[in-house]
Amino acid sequence: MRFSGFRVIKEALTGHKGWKPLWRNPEPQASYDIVIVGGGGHGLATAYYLAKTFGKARIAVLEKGWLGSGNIGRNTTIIRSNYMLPGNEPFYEFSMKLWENLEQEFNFNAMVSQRGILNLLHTDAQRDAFRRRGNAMLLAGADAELLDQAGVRAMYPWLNFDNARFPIKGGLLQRRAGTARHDGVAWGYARGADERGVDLIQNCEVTGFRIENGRVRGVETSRGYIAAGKVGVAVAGSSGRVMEKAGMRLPIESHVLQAFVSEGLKPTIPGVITFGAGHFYVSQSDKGGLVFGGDIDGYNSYAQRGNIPVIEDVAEGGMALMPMIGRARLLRVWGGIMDMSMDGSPFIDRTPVEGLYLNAGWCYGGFKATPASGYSFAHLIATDTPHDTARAYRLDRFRRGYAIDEKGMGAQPNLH
Amino acid sequence: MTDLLETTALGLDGPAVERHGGFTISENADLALASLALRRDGTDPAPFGLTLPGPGGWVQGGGIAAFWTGPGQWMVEAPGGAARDFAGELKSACPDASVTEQTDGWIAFEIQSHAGANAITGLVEKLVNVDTGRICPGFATRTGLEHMSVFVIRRSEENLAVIGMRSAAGTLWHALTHAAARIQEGSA
Amino acid sequence: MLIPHPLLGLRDAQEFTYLGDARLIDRPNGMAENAAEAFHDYVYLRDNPAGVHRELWFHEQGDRSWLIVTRDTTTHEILGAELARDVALTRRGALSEGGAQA
Amino acid sequence: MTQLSGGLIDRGRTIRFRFDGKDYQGHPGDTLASALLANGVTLMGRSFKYHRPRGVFSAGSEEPNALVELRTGARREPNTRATVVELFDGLEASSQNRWPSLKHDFMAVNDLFANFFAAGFYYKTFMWPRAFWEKIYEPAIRKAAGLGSLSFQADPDAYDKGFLHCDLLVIGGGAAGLAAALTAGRAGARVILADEDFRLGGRLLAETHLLDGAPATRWIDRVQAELDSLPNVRVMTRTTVWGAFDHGVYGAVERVSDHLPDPNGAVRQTLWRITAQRTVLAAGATERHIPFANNDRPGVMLAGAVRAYANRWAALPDGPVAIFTNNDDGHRTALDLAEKGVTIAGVVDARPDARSLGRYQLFAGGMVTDTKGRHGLTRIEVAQNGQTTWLDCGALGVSGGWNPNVHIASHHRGRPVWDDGLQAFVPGEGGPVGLSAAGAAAGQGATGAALASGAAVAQAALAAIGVDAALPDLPQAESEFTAPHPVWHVPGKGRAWVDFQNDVTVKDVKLAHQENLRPVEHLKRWTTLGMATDQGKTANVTALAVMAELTGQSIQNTGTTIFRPPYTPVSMSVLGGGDTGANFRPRRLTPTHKWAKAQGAVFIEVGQWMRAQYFPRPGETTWRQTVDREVLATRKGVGICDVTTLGKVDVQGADAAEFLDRIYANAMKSLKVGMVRYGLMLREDGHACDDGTCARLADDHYVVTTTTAQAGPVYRHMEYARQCLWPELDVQLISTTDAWAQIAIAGPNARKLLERVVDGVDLSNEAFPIMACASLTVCQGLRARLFRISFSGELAYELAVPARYGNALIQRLIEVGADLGAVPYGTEALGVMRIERAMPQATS
Repeated sequence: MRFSGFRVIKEALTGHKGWKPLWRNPEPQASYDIVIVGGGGHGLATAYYLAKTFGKARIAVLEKGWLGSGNIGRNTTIIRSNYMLPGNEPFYEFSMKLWENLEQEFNFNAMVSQRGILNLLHTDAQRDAFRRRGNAMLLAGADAELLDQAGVRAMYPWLNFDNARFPIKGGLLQRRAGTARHDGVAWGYARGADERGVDLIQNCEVTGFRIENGRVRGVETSRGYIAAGKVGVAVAGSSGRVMEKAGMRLPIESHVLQAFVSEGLKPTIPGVITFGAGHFYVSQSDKGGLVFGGDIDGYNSYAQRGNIPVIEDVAEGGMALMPMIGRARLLRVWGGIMDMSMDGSPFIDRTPVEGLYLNAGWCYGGFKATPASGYSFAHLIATDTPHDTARAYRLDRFRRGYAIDEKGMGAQPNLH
Repeated sequence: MTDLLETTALGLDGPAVERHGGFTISENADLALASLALRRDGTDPAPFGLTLPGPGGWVQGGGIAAFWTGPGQWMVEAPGGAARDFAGELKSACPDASVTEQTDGWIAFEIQSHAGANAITGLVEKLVNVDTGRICPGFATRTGLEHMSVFVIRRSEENLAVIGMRSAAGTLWHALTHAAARIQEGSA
Repeated sequence: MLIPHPLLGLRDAQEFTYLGDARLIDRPNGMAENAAEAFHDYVYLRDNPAGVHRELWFHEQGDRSWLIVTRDTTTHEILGAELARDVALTRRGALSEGGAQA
Repeated sequence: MTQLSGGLIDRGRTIRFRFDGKDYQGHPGDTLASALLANGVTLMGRSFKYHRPRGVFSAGSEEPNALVELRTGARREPNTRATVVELFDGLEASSQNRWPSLKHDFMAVNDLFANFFAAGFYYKTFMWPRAFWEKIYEPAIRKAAGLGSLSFQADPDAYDKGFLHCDLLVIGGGAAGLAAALTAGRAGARVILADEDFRLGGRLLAETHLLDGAPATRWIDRVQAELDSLPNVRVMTRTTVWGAFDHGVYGAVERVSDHLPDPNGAVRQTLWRITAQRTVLAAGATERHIPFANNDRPGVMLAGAVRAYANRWAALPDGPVAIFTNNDDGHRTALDLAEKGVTIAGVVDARPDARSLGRYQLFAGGMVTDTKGRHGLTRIEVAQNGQTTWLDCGALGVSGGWNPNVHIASHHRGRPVWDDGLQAFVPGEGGPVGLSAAGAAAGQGATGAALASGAAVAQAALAAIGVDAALPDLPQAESEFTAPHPVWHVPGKGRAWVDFQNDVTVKDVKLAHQENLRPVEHLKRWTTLGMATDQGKTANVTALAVMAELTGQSIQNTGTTIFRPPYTPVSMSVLGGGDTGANFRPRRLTPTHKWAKAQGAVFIEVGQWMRAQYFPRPGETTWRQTVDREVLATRKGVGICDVTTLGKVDVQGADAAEFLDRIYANAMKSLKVGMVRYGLMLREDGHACDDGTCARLADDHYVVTTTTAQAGPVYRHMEYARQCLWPELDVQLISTTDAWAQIAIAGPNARKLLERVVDGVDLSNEAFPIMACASLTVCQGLRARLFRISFSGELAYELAVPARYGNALIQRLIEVGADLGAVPYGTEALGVMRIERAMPQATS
């Protein structure tokens, strides 16, 4: 069913009787050509592009809970391509370009909104670093502008400029960055995949892999064995758990990241602002809630909840940056599990097991990568060659000395 | 005796003393500090006859005091000894131990309550996450306070010392005076 | 979170800095034949279990002790904490008795 | 308006307040909502999506409708529940999400097009042309959405935070909570009793039950007096425990002066982090409603709220009151109201076998099927045995049963379990360790049961931590709880609201089912159910029961969405604590800061430190001019720079040399006493992570320096190496960064200058060569350390003295070096000189 304003009007006038399920609830078949483990954003996008772009059929997505129940349903909705390193920036810019046409392509309004992201800077050293990063972005075909203090003031006059511990001296602005409605992205991909015959199977947990002679044959699930020609794993925070079943140790730690939303407010913050010195970033959703976050809690966790020091730390950062939000109230805090890699960058790669592919290590930045991640993973699974922009995301890069370390923190996952 | 003049940790010519709420907070600029750490085969030292305390403890006697700072490690205080080479004296007294001058590494703020012991408890609750039930006279610990690392010592029912990094003295002074003033305002 | 410090009792986890997998105390011998391989695994592959995890915490805003804390990563329940130095010494002792340490 | 006798308000005093520009009067004990009701105001707000007129729905923090902007100017506080605002003199509030006025709201036009705005409609349209989303559609949606607005001014009030520790935390001061606190308090345990209301008693305050034959307030007052007298008990009213965290840590907010016209500089709210060995959750229960067509008119309220307004605040909407219920509790409202002389229009009881408990008209097996009244309820339609009747009434109390407040018990992703007997979710497994629920929160809603459960649960909790507690003597209470007969909504054509604030109707739930968004999380996200400021406290269970009906699944299997903190919204100001300005984070000053400031230095942030970046002189218009001068002066004469911020670690012990040999990439064992060596540290992955110098003061004593930024991490790593990697080595570490003021003296005249301050030490090249170090005295006896090291390639030294003398020393050096061309230089000139000499730059 094609969605349109006309269709909305027609259904409104006829009692909404014509709306069809967004996707089917198929029973799992005995075998598929390709099984994607994980019905989150990346898994659904992978299935979508496999079917749409790479012409693959007989695909299933296996989701242990409900579609979109992972980090795609629990993030701060930011999309951007403001990275510095050559291993990263072309990939994220590719993602940005996919975002820009996403909704028209899959006929679902995911509310992609290019309202701009502003990274604030406070010192000369930071200005130098941002200038360098901006140049790297421009070289990769992205957009970047370095603002001085007056430029920041013109955009956000109510930031704390005058009595600040970290006075704002400027910022790096990417106008094409912004936000998207996270659930909408999952649903759009799910619907698009379902329309192209992909079986989206919910409440189906993968409990093991059947591997024979170094080649994957299928997956054991809570709903029985499913044979598969190829298996792609895209389970974000569960990567460690799932890949352990395939006998793999990953250069990944699982950490909890908390995110926050305020009560709904009339328009307050037009774009996305990040305040690195205060461990705080914020945007406002279309419903009016201020959506914000900060650092990860910093200890390994699969518990999907965090603790109070980070809540205070983030709120302190917010109040220091924009004291006018003081009378707004925090409505909800949630915690998701991040697969923090050893260099802060992801993996889209084959594994030592033939036919088994891995998409993981997105740290807390996986949402913005969703389209490119899905596309690149589909490319890899379909053609057995990496997509051009994702060539660097190899599992063996540490062994080869090719870490992609944007923050320069080394092998300490909780610092990325 | 040097002819250079001292500057206090707060950047003043003399120690700050202010009353906030029911408390007097004063900068203890004369306090000499030296750390003392056991060596592998060293004997348990008793500097100047003082038996050193265990974890969480602070003791005084013979004109000095000491508190536990870590396994096999203490900070020894000599009130009024800042101008002397107290670390040198301590090393002579405990030749088997590692001694390091710490006098100017820290700044001690002494807080005296004029409203009894409960006021100290009320202040501690606003400053550090340590069970006030444990902060009895003779208690000392290192903990976090407003993103700083400090030692908190209950010197007596009505006296508390907060010892922080000298370089952050201004921030610590602000935090202490602010909290103290609010205790009064809140109970007024 | 509260960390049960073996010497100081329950302490606010905020006083600590987290390092991770306690296997990091078993640093490979840099002079060994397979040192490169061993260091790759040591540096980049950590235990990441969903369940009981032994991990290193540094009491940075406290007594400067490194602790090995045993914690369930699915519930955050803490099952115990030891001074890392004690653990390391015990392992050293065990190793040298076995004569394995070069 | 209907004003009643009695109530817990002090009629002896009058409080003036203002709502939407109009003046009203109320009394101490009133909330804004009760005072508005007493003044005949029933229209209090507008809904989120359709801008439907709405009145107060509840009498507590679960309120979805009566949201106002409280106060004015910089203190304006949007989305404030009128039901929990304690009335104060001069209070000003305005309605929100309406234009131009609450009565005449232009955006109410949305309601006419409600059919177009069904669940999820915006995912299906607004996609063409692409550029219109950001330019046209989204701004319009954003403007219409949201509720209240911020003032865009900084919050002027003061906030505080603190830490409390106790044996037993009791959350909620109603019957169960008071009994629990009394049990624990008498046993000598350290108890904190926290309640969100300004008066203890919880639901007892809203009821007419007798305890031991007397009004409940008499027992409450007696218990409160006893608790107040116990030094081991801390009673905290106006305090909401909003979240459970690991290991018995709870977040709570105390509204210290929110009930005052002006805090007058005192703290407005305090954030408490409470560490409790054990916790009793006695948070009560929240009534649920039964959706029927047009059930959202002002005047349609929860039956328990109607009773609360009548009993506690002596106020009701105008006109007769009707009740729609599926349980006995609805009848209690009718009984209490009738007792107060209120006309009961009728009690509609969905149970076919319902029996009347008093003298009012009963519609057994009846349903309310429609309502009338644009800005306030005037009539309801009742269907019974296939016939419909219209009843005139000004208020309708709806009771669909009570949901235990399981939120905090579910904050650790513990899933509540469905109890078929109670027809409610009760706390399940996996909740916070050490927390147990009591009273209505555990499904023990009858007063007698709540009292007994509070005491018993507290007793058990204390036993687990080794405290013996006796059960206290508890008052006799009437028993009044009956489980509801499950009726989740009234079938019909009209729109029946489930979630009032976000305008989610039964039809929206059905549409979500039709479009296969059936898992409860999909239902929530597709329809926005439970995502409003009340987090669906009165809506969620009802909606999921409707979904269960549609899917044929059980309610247990349908499940709830995840409960997450905070229980009720918490102000950003109080979470952000006190210092948000210049003291937001610690600032570290160098020992020469005072002097540098007096010289007009420009400072730069390096980590937490403020360092002098350069020292402009009159006539210099750019930083470049200044830095060039500083560099040239240093190269020509002598430059002086404070380098205190470099980290310093004192390393001692028999194995200090061996230890440092292992810590650095280069050898340190071979370093001779009295000499310094440059050292490089590597991370385990081989990257350089820090550099500095290592000075050997004695065989068993070194001082090493680190970069400014890495001082903390390097020290941490050294302790790690000492304790974890090589525990067998005899080595002791301590940071001395702050202890010594360290001044770099660089340039051809450096030695000459030093000779003027050092006490009788031969500094000749032979006696004190490059990389030499020594302990000595300066300025007549001041102990000092001298290092002949250079980071700018010049003849250079670093001189360290106890930090308190740093300011005087730098002043002295400049003074006595005047004829040698002594100038201060900052970090910028330092950087220039390092680069010019190709010296390694500190890693960042």
